[in-house]
Amino acid sequence: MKRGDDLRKKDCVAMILAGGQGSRLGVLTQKLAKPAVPFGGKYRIIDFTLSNCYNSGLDTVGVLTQYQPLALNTYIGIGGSWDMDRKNGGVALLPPYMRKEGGEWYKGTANAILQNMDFIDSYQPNYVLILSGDHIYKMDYSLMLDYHKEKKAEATIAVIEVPWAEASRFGILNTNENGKVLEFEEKPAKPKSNLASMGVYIFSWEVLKEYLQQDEQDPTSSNDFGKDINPKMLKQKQRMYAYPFEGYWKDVGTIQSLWEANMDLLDEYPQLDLYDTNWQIYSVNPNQPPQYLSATAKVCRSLVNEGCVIHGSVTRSVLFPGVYVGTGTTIKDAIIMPNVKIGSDVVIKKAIICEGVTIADGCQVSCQEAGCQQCYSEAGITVLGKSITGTDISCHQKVVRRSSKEFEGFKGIGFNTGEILT
Amino acid sequence: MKRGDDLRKKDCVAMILAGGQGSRLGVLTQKLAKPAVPFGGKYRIIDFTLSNCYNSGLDTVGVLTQYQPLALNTYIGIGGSWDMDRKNGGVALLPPYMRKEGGEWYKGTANAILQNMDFIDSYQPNYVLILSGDHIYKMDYSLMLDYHKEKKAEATIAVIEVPWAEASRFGILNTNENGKVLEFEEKPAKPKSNLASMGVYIFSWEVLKEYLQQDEQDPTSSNDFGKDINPKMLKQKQRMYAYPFEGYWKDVGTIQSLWEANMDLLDEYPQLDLYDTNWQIYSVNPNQPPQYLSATAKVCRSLVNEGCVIHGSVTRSVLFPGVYVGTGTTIKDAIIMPNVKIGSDVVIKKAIICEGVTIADGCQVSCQEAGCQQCYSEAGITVLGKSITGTDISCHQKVVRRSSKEFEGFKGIGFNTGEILT
Amino acid sequence: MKNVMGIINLSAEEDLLKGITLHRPDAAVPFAGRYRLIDFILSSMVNAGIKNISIFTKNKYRALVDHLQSGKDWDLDRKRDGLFMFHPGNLKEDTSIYKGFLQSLYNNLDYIYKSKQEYVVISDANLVCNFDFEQVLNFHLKNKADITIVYREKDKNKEIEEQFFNRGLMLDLGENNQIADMIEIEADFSISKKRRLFNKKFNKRSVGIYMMAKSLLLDLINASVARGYYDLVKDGFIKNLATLNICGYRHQGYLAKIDSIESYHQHSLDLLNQEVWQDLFFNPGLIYTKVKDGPPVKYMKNAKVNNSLVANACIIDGVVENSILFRRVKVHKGALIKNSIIMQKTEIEQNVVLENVILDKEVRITKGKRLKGEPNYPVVVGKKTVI
Amino acid sequence: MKNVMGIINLSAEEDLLKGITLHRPDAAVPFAGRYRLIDFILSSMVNAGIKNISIFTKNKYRALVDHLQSGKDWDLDRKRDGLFMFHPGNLKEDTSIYKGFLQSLYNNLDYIYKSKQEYVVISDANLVCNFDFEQVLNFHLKNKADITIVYREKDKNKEIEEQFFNRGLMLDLGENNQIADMIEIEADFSISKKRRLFNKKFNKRSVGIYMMAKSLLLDLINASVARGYYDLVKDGFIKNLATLNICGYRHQGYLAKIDSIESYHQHSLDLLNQEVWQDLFFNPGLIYTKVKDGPPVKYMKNAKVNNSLVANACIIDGVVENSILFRRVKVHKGALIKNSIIMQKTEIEQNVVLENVILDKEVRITKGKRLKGEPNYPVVVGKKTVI
Repeated sequence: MKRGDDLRKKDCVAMILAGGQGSRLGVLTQKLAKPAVPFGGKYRIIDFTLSNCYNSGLDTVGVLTQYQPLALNTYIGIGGSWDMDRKNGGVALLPPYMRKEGGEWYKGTANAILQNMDFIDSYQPNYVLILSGDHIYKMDYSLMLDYHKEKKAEATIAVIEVPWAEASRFGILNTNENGKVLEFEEKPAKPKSNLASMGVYIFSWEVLKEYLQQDEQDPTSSNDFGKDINPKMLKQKQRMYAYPFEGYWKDVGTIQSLWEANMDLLDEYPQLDLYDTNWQIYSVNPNQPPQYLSATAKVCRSLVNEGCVIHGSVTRSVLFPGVYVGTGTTIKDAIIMPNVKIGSDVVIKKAIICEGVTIADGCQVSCQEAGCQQCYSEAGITVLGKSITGTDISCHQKVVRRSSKEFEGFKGIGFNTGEILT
Repeated sequence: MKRGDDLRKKDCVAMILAGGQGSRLGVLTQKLAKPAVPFGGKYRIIDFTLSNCYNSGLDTVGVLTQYQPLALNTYIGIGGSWDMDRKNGGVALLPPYMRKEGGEWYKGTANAILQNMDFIDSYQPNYVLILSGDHIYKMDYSLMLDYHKEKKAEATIAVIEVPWAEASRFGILNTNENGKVLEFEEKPAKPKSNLASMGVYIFSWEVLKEYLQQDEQDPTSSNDFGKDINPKMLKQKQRMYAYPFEGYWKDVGTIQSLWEANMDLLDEYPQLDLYDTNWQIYSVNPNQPPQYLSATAKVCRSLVNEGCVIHGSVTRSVLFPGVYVGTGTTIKDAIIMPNVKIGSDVVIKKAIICEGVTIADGCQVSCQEAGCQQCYSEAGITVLGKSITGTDISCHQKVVRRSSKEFEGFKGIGFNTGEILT
Repeated sequence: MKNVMGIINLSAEEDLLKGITLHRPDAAVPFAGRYRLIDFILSSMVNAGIKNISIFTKNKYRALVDHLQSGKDWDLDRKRDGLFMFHPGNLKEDTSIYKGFLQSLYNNLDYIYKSKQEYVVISDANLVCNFDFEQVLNFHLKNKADITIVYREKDKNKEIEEQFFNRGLMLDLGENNQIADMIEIEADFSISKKRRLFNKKFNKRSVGIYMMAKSLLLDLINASVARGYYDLVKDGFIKNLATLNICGYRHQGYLAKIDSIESYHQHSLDLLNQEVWQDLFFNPGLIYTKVKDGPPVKYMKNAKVNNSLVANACIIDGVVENSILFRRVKVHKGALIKNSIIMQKTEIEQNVVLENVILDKEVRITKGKRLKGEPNYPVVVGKKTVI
Repeated sequence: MKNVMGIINLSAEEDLLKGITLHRPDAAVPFAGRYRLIDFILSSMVNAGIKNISIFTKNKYRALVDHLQSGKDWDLDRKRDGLFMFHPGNLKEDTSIYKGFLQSLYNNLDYIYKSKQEYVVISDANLVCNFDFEQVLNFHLKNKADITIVYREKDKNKEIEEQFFNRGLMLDLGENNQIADMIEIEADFSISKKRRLFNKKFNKRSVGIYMMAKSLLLDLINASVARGYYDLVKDGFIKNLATLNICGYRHQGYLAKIDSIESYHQHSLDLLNQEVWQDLFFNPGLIYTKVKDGPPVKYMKNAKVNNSLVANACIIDGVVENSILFRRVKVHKGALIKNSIIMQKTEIEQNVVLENVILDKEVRITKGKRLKGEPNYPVVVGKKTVI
């Protein structure tokens, strides 16, 4: 019965940390876990990590959830969209839970893994891959695993070269010429290297287990991989290597970086190619008819998804499914999330419009006052989380003044008023 | 766009309370939520409630989990086994979660529903059906919903006639001749009626919402339907009706009732018919070959599932998939859970043997000492949660003495030693 | 509509869409950027709550099997009922000759018998519409009809309408919605004869949707097949006109019957009317199809797209007008596409000019080439052609 | 085995199991209580990690399509690769005549070309075994074989073994596992001729599993079809024996080739040996089949079941010996069943006596009836018969 019994054994199990609140994304994550935030006209952020797993041949993935998981749970289900609805393995959603001794929330990234040791152990893996659910990149984890094995490492950390000028904003790893990690520096003032940790780790499971249990006993620990586990392992002379990754990689933890990552896709030849069928990014596919561009539409340098109807002008913007854009409307440098309905003669510049918002005719979304705290995010990006349907539009609503044109109220053809989000 | 937009609207949403620890089931629920406990040779307890939903035409079901949910999550997945992997609706697993304001565990049955109001609201239902995940019965909820509508009730509680002698063990409802509820009595010493609440409620959602919110403000409340919500509604003169149910119904919250409910299936014409294809109980189907009864086997008045190999004698017992019974072994009045391996010349009487346990040759599982606290449950049922492989068998291990025969250690044909469960 | 079963009939197909149906039945012809023809009637049935749907094919059904698979994308992968496909001649030996729709039904009589629904709706597969079957059932019950036939009345004078009313089953409607007489207009009737019949009284055309009690259908099948008759309309309906109460239900929303290359081309371009788009795809329900992974459409610097439908994963750097682009079409800089239908994975290189053309899947038009047809005679280019 | 694609060949089927294959191909014949024959080889491929599997059918494939559906129960419902079925004559017009396996492969050459795997394993469908394909691949690579043919050697003297070695492709194994010669023994050879061939040198029988590089298969297909040859073994292998390195791999575990009613009956009863049961169902992997909902078996007061296999949802109140009961069989009080195979949903009423019989699905044997066959000539009762 050798293989019959061994069926559940897996060489490597991936664990995706998807429980973070993502508070720096403000209204975007008010009712939504960060990994579930829409991205790139079609995807949710976690699609990239899940697709990387599938494309890397990993078929056993735990997703650790905690904050507002409903949308994420519904979205991921049993992983069919990423071909992970497998008999043996597949995707498991892992919320915190009650035990006989009571229950506790995930205290940190390391504690979240600790609380799910039983799950990992049931696959008797040799290795565990720890991933974040909020990075945009394409990476073949199987190559990193090969590297980990080849180096006979206990821990391997994926690193990317960042510009020297920015290195002080990252966790920096100093290595010897073989890639062996000698030192960690968290946001060093004077970085000795420009190799930044990507938050992608491979551990030999037996070794990691020990450290997790040790760490749990330490009352001063914040139970975090970057802050506690990895430094402790390094201190105790475990074999730790840096795996150099080349390619596009972006942490989309802030409004600005999220906006930038979307805009990056609009380059003529973007570094992250969504159209490459050899490393496809999978997602739940909406069921919408093809988009309709009317005789008055003008769309360029943009991504537009199915179900959109466009009468106006759209430049350097990303439109998710089911967006309606009225005649005379101008949209530039904007991200318009699913089912947003935009009336006629609206002006939108450098903004993120949240799912289901309705914008009445003649409104202007782009605050003119640079100092306005309500409308301006750090990066000068307006985030609109609420419909504009009335006449009482003020900065306080995170929305920006109407044009001088008479307000008429939005009447889309057959569209109902979107739900109010804020 | 009338129907296109209304797609998510549902007349009635079912919510199954599946978060209870079930501590009275002892070792059976140590690593398992009560609704996930195996039942009837094939099923898990929650299969009955889920199958009732499907057979009643309800396709939108929330399952509220909290205690040890991993097995339940893996088991239910997106509900394919109950044909509920639907595009619109289907099964959603609802663990407690963190919000912007922080998170809290489910404090009581009513609080669990309150915390998932957003989920229910997303279907804009007229009615909500509240169910328990730990009752064994077949019931057409659509008839109860018809009754609720017909009576124009705000709340309807399913009741079953219990023997007068036992009525004082239940929550009893006193009604007028039309079925209108006049009074609740929790375990009354002198019951005025023998109508016991089955823990199955239908509420008009808008009304329930108000009461849930009210109840949450009350610091003295235990946030429970039976203790708080229903009495409050009755006090405030909401229209509340009792829906009389006839048929088999059993709460399997104790070792004794669980054992009894299993034994009930072995009657020649059991009240609960598993073979009726008009109201089938669905479950996740194991993949095991047909059972093999050898030349020495003797099996009667029993339920035996696929993958079993039987050389011994089995009477009035329930055997789950993958059980091995050696030659010369006698099993009577027992429940043998999946993948239990039983050696030769073993005697098992009135016992529940937990999943994966191995019992060595010549052991006897049935304590002779009636007063022995370790081995006897309240009802004289031995629950064996741990393999017997060594020679140091004592009462302390919840296992009972070996026969006088020389101990030989169990060697099944090609079977590995089962995992130790404690 | 739990009490109704649906049957989709592909037997009438006669390769009317030559050129784009070489490898597929009409029902599997790509339409509207991401659909196949059968999606419309199948989704309409699903949206009406019909849960038991069978498809009776005639030939070349592999494309259809690939498209529908388990029916999951239409929510028809069910433990009870669901989607069934019946192919001719695979039940016993594959030597049997295809005799007609009633023979196919007869071969699978056990399925029809076992189905628990009381009513059955039978539909052709080549209808582009978002059809409300509930209204037909209500009409059927209210009129106590034995059979209800859905028809359209001529209401516009477009050329394409003319064609539509020049063939098929034409009805003469009497009082109380009852059909007084009907006649099948064959292709070889002279135009003057067709006109005469139309002007006289046969001025309503059946769209190919019929509703009746399942028991009646079983009677019609058994009675006809026993006599060696295999045509539902001629043998089942027309011969029983005297004894059955056959009613006509008028369909008023958008409906196109795709039965020629010209009607395919014209009705595709119908969708560029936003009202038709809205009606067809959202009202009363959504149209489902096999989902495919693919990124959004990318509009490049030089893109200029007007009055067009574009499906996902296209990359466009050229000019597109009054056209329909299926998934993964690439339009390079300087290319101009007008009044055309461009199917999946086609590549249009720089400075190509296309007008009134239909390109099948995976075609490649190399730099600078020009193709031009007429609206009533579009140029059709077969699958995988390189020009 | 990510680098291997699997092809299951149903073309050789010749209705050897008359009586239980009227409505199904051999591959879809029920076996071992809850399986169909094809489950064994299909599961073996899946367990070896083969993810791209195609099935080339010949006729009557509806039962097979119903059984396999999307391949979900074998974990083959995949976004990339997965399960493919190719039926004869549905690609172009359905008038084409079935010419042979190579023709079927040739008709679907694009699928084989497009598949990304480097090696291909081809297997017949009527093999009952839990086959370890990884060992064959290792053997193939180690021996630098062009083609590897899996064979069995005669190792027992049972009657059934005799039959097994009296037909099919017989091999003469030379040095270094290389096949020196092979011959297809036809049914019409005289017994003495068969014996002579066997005793001489052709004493190993191919079980019908072949491994080779995909590129070689493509060459063999193209070369043969171009010359009008359509048989893989005769035209592809035997004719190229001189130029190719064809090796023989000896299979040693349990393997039964079901090619007659007697072998079906006998090999079914093989499973009553617990060692065979254990080997076949667990080693090296599990055998998958279409899952069905059903309660456990219920043994009533008078049940006495010995040396038998019983599938779920049976209700037994009678005596059963040396038999195999499929799902949902009911055995009433006083009934006696011996050495028999009782398929799904069959009902055996009171005081019935059955010995050496095979009852197809949904048969009903009424009170007190008796049926008796011989071990080498079992009585076969067709589907839905009432006796």
